[in-house]
Amino acid sequence: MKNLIKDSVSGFKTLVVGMRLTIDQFFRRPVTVHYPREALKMPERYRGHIELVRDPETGNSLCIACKSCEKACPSDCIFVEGIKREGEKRKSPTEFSLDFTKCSLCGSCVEVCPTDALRFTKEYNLASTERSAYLYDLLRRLEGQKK
Amino acid sequence: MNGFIQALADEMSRLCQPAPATPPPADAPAGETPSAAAAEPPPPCQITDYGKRGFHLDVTVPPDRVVDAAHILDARGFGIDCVTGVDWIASGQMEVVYDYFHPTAPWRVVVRARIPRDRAEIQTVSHVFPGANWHERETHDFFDIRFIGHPDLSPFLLPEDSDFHPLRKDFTPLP
Amino acid sequence: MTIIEPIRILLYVVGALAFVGVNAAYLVWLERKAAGRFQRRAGPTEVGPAGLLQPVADAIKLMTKQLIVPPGSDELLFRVAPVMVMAPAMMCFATIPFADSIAARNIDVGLLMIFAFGSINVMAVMLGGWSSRNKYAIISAARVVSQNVAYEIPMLLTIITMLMVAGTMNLHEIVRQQEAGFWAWNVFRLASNPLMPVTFIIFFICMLAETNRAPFDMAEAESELVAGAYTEYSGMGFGVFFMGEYANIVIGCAIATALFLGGWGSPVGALPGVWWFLAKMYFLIFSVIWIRWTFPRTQFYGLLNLSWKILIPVSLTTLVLTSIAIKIPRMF
Amino acid sequence: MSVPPLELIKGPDETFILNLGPQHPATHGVLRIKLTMDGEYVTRAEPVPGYIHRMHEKMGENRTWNQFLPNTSRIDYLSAMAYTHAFVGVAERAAGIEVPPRAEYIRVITSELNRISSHLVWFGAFLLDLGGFTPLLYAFDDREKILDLLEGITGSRLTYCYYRFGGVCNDVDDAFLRGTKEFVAHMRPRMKLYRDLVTDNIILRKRLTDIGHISADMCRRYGATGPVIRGAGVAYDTRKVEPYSAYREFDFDIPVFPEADSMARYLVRMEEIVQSLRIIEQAVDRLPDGPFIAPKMPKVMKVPPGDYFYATEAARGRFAVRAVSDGKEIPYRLKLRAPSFSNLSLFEEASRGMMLPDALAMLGSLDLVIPDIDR
Repeated sequence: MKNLIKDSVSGFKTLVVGMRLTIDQFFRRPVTVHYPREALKMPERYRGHIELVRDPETGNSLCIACKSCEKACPSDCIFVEGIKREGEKRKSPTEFSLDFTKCSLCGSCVEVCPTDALRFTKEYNLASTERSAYLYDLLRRLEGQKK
Repeated sequence: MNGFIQALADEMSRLCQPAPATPPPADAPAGETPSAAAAEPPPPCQITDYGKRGFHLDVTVPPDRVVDAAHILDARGFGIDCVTGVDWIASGQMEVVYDYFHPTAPWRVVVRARIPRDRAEIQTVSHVFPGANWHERETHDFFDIRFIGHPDLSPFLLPEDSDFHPLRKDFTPLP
Repeated sequence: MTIIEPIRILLYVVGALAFVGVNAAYLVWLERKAAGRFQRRAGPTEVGPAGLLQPVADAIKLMTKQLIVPPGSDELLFRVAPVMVMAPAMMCFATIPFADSIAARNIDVGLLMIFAFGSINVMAVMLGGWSSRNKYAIISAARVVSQNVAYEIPMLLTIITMLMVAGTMNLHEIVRQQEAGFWAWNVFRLASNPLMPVTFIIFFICMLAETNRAPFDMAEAESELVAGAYTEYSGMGFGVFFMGEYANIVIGCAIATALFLGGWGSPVGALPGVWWFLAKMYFLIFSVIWIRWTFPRTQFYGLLNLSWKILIPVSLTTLVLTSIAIKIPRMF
Repeated sequence: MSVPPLELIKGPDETFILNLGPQHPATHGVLRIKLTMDGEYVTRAEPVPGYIHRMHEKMGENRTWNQFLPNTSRIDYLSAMAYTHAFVGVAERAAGIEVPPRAEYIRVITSELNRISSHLVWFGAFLLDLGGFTPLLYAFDDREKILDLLEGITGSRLTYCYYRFGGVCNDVDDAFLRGTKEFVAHMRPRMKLYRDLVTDNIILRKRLTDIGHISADMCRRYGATGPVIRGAGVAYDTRKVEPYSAYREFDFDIPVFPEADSMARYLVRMEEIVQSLRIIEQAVDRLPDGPFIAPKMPKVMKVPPGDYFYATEAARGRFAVRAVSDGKEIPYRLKLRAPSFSNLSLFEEASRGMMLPDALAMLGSLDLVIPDIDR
């Protein structure tokens, strides 16, 4: 009997403590960010889909079409084709496409690249109703950035 | 440190001793190049280097002794970690691997048994370790190893109507 | 008089309907906003300023949804059940004294009427759950009945205590006795019962349990029973249940205000009026929301244990104490 | 429309079958439990997993050691670090790769941060099971800080894929170390908040105490590990019994509660957060300099023939990889020993005769991640 009363009273006290804590939080500022109105900055190493890096001197891609990334990719989402143009020491890509629907953003391609010709973008708010929207032609993307 | 595991190794090696007509690997095609791991027959019961392999005792028992091995380990306070299979298609064998752990000591024991691949049957240990029930069901799913005496071998992780066994090396997925 | 009276009643009916509707809608808004703040979120912000039009959007959404009657269910009961939650709740508003002159009917047995109608709610939820032909709903229905039966007892015991203190069932009369100031409120009337605050807390807990609010929301218990008795209800069927639930909360808090917190009387004795009533009532409603967003749900037998082992003995004690406190002075 | 007569829905002897899931709020994903109920009492509970089975083990036999790395984060998405750790660990053990101490320390820090974030998710989700909504958001607020930290160094918020054979893929920066220290300082008072708001709460205690007994022997027979076995009074933690990585060098305790009920498992996890904070603090303070990945790692990993085993302590228990290699670039066989799988397998025995809400509270206290069970 005595225990029951003691338990009830101490139990009731824990409830009061709980309510005090939540009302304390009630009067503080919300911690959430209102996403479409304000957005956080993506960190430096954020892994969006990959893109080609431009050679600062020539303005072309650094890619030498060695296909290391194609081989390293666990999900077969990269397709590279290249030729050796006349007057150039190394091969250059004629096609570099990424099937982003299959990509798991593991970064194997970026790591394996011998010329550091690949990097991650910071794009995260991609949405489309069609798969074809995620078949990226990275060479054309690079061209587009040049302009 | 090694007293306990040595005693266990002695007891386990007694299990391996009789070796009643070791599983007939006769039907393994002679011309096939045996893969490296399957080629060298390991000693049936050996204390292994933990740092190199990740377990302390590696026991290969005849397939009809896995239940005895489970009883010995149960009596010594081991728990079941997992049961799985390995398909040695080159030698026509299926290996059933039982991993045991000890909840109060850092011992880890592996018990293996090899059974013929085309008649993959082995006694269940699920009545000794109920935890083996699900693992054996999963192994049956993936390897088509039949566990004799298992209460329910219906597909577990695979779809309920599946009749394929994806981890067999000769499994070809539908196009 | 004879002409005016029906019009007056009609106005009150419309007023009560509007009050319940607006309250249900905006209590949802308040609940969501408060829940957001309790959880350090912003709550609804997008629809209208500070999300104020959110309830309108919700209502439109609910109304445009198809009403699905599950096959094999008892269709009549299934459709009647939401109405049976809503209608008695509306009836209860007839006698709630918002202010001295604002009440549809000043009934002498007002309190009795409210509890008579209030207990129909249980049956409605039970029928809704039973007629849905859903196992979760049936479990929920069984829970609702045992929970409400268990909590009706301590609640009525506290009501009897209050009746003994007040000596009347007329809610106006009860409020008028407390008009002097907060020291005259029933909750602080320690002279007639030293355990009066406890009585108030018991009443409040029982009110939470009767209205199926957290932490006693066994009937809905979404992590166990999906949506409990309301699992199969879609669109406005669910919406009406929802409105009924909020209406019941409003009634419960209104009664608590009238019985314990001095109704429309001001705490210092000056400037009585409807605003005091509303302020007290909404403070209680806010507390209900506050409790919901603080505590986990109780276990079902824990709930019954609380009722039978703690609340009923304690409310019986207060009843005995009160009767002693009332009887003894009269003996001399 | 034809409706089956009620007798078909009702089982024999007054029991009825309740299909809990595959979509049910309490099963945290697509787990289905076939409950045979007698009123509100569970007479038999048969979990039916496999709804998101992806056959990671087969994938492992089809791709190189390196290519399997991203998969390891996706088995138990809440404690991805420990899973990747076991996989890189088994290859390192087999190939005899010496991991530089800095990399080991970074692995410990990130693994422990990941453990805390996983426990926080469990904490919130468990409270949701019990009908308390607010702690979830507080827990997620704290978890967000961890995710931000880990995103800063790994570039990813959930499926990190941060460890590589021989080390980690990126070095940590000062911002991360500073942020980690700040987080530790921030988290300690938060633990007090959780204790006052949740742990001490009478409603929670009434709901969890003496509910869902899982004895130490049952854990052993079923192979249940992690907080489940520690909540049964056995101090079994892979970090202590089979110390891997750099765990030998830190001073931390294994929280053990002998009551073996849901509350014990709850308390174990809450105390583990505190211990993880201790480990993180020590590791950040003593972080050695040096390379973050072993030098001269081959581009394509090859593992000498044989079979190897490596276990790590994930948030839910011991995760282990058994790898069989035939010396090629592609593993011959990968067995992933998932803790949730074993932890769930005892549910059938442990839940017998419980009331539905209690059974669900126990299910929550097992801390299941369904992809981990289904693999």
